Amino acid sequence: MSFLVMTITALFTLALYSFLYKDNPVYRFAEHVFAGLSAGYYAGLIFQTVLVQQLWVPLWGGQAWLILPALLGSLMFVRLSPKHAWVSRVAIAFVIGANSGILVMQQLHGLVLPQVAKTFVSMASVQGVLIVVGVVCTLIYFYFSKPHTGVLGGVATLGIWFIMISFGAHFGYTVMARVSLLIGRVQFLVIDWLHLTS
Amino acid sequence: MRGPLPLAVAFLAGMFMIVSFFSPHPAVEKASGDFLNWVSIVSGFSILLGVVSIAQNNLAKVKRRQKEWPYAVVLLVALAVMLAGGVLEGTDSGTVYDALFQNVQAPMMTTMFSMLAFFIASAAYRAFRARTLQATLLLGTAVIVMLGRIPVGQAIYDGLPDLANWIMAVPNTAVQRGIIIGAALGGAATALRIVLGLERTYMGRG
Amino acid sequence: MSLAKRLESLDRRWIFLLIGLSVVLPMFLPITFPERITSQTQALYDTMESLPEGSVIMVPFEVWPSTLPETEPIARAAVRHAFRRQMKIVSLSNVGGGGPSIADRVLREEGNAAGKVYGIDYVNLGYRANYLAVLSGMGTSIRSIYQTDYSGTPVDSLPLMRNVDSYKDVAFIFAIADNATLDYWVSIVGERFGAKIGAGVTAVMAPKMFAYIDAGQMVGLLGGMKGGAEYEKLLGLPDQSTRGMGAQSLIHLLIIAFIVLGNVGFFLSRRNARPA
Amino acid sequence: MPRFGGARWTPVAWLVWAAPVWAQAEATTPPGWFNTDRVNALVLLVVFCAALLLYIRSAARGKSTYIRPLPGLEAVEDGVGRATEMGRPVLFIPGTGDVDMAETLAGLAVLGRIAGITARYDTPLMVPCLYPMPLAAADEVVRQAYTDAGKPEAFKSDMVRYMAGESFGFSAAVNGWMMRERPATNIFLGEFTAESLLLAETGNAAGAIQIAGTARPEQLPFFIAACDYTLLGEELYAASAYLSKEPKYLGSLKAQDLFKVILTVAILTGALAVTFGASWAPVFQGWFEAS
Repeated sequence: MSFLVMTITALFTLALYSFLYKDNPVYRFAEHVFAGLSAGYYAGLIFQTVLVQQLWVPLWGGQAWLILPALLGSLMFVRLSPKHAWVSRVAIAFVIGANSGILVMQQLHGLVLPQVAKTFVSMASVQGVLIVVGVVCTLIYFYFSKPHTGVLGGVATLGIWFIMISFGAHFGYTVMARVSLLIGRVQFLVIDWLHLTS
Repeated sequence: MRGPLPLAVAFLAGMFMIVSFFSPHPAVEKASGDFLNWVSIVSGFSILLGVVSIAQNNLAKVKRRQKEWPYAVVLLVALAVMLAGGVLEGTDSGTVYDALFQNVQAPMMTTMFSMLAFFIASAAYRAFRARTLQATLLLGTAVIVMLGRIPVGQAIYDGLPDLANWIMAVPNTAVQRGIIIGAALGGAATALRIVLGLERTYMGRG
Repeated sequence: MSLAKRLESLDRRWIFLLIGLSVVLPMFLPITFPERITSQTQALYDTMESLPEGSVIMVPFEVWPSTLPETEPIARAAVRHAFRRQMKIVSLSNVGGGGPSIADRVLREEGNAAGKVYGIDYVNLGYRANYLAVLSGMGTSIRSIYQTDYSGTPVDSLPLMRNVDSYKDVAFIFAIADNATLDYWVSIVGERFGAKIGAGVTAVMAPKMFAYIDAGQMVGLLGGMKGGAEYEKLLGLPDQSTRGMGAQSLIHLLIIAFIVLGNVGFFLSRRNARPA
Repeated sequence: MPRFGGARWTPVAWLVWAAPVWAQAEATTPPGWFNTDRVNALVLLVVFCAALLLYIRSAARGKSTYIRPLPGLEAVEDGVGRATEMGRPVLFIPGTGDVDMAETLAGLAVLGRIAGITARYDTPLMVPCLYPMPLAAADEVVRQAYTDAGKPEAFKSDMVRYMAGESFGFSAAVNGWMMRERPATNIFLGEFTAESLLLAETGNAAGAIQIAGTARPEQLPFFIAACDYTLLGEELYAASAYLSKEPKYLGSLKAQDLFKVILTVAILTGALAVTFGASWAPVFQGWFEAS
């Protein structure tokens, strides 16, 4: 990558890092360049994939039925005029309705059944007991129809302890993730850009 | 006609997806493949709509000379350049669009997320307090897992990495599974309400 | 000002400076640490080794540009491992914010390095809107969703795609992901269409994946930069991930110290506040 | 209150009546129309759907609407009280997600209740929003709450503010507003990503009582460690169902609770069967095997 291009990248990187010192115009400039590029990226990508590759080329290739989703899709833009906004609801309902139909079975068949089936583990081992007890206590903690008192309260308390251990582990992993990103960017600045070390 | 039409469309589209889930018949499979291509196409337009509303928003800010309107101009110029590149030249490697993405947009997004490491460190010092038993349990496990994930932890106590991995593989697995099952029931209820026409908020007040 | 008060009101920019230094300094003293391989990483490596040479695998790039320092080394290790075993790669991305461009760059760079030819050894199908429609649609036929690849070339003119039109024609799916799209690869592509799935994910995503691994819905997992470093060790190529572990260790110790110190300050100030 | 007669009922009645009959008829016709391996998924779908509809109907009639007290929710009401006594504002952020996110809708439902309390006691209210659609929805919710409380004139348009920018730009702007106005109580309910950390830390520095709630597991640890009360995952939806009193949310919650009990019993039965090597254990597990 040419040094000039790398310098441009490094300058934008430092402009964003300036936010650590104080929110300033240089940071705001870089932030708005980023917001503009990402919006433009979506527009360019959708133009090529949907309008050209999924509509224009196949339509000329004889798939005439594709005129229907093209019309339905352009109905979305009617939303911009408040008076006729309801027309765009048909297009939104078409997408959200189809997505919801997929989601119903994805959650019940793809998640609930396998996760429940794989919890039928032998409780002869400590690990087996902890898995079964942990799953049941977590489920019962999120049970809202009865107050958490008495036996139910005990199970729910055990549940929140399990949950806090899991969230603690999650916290540790998240810290590692964010630190890795910082190391990656500083490696770019120190090694790739300034060649201070290998 | 305005009210029930979208509901009927949502019901038919949703039911067809559920039926095609259960039916391996070739005719149903072919029809569902083409149908899903249509859904993908219409979804693409909704993303375009999002971009148009961002552009409208910022154009209005410039026209009315609202506070910080010069930044809106910067945004609009960047958007226009990226869009023109993508439309005229294409989006794959070797284009202006791809060069701007790889060398400006992507590194900036990585930089923004990398700042979180700074904020986590300052929050760890200024805000993460063992106020309650629960928070203490959380912070204690976090410290064990963090130590177990780095070689130095291994030096402190040889069994630490295995302990950290055991915490992930047993108690964490049980909790994640409990949350997955609970969330999936909630998600299925929401999706069913939409298919059966009991839920309309997703259509917005627009 | 009492110790507690001074601890409480420390300006956070000192903390930022300390973190910045602890990232830069380890770079000047390249200390590498022995990497202990976790079972999830080993399982993924063994699965890739067990596949017959030259089989077709799918490597979806479900990543945003924001997590590249974690996901790119893992993606490169996966692609390199596949090319080393003469495997063919079909790639795509459902992330409209940059996924297809990242896939395109990584595949081209690794492909050129390994002397592989686009269209014969690897293909990038690019992006289509709405991952639910895409993942479900490809189950019946990939061509119902993708009639062209990322640069618009018709799929039928790509030799690699000639006998590939559904998940059944793919031996394994090695997903690279930093967001919840992976849950749909597992629950739709895995459960409904029966594909075998392994994944390289960011550390933030890893904890949830253990539930899938325990349930056999996922055959292996690489968690964050550490997972990448382990996989690189198994492949015998110390690369980006391994170099970062020195700084990783230092910052983790620092953050642990901050948590402890912060709570000491908290308890001191609470004890002072209580009536004598 | 959705009526259960007329147009709305017909698609629902068809489904509940047709599914078992259709499935049984299908099973006997030559295989190919119905994947018999997935009967367990069909049974789960039909029973779950029936439970959902019955509970929504009974919630619409005012029955089965009990939800256990949620500590985070009580803290919200006490927090607004605290702000009123101290004469300082309440800051409410309905998350940084858009209106198509379930968490944002749940956050807005709670906002309606809080705006009702701040209207009654004339407590200043601050509601920053990141996207245009949640901004419009929040504005409408607060305006409605002030009119319902009989104080339409007390509603000031700058209570609900549009704070643009990416996640850091948004948090920088909100943090600035927080340090200037010094709210006594911060409430963060909705979908949050990276900015959860920045807001909670500054809120701490500003000396506010903080209550947060989101469904995303990777943000919850930060809220738990930095805030005084946290609504975990589904508790956010329970809170909005409790406050909004919408039958469709109450009914859904009850159906989900019923299935949590059913699945708990199934898990214990299955695990015990495997533990004691019962002969029917594999058959029982087979019922739940997804294929």
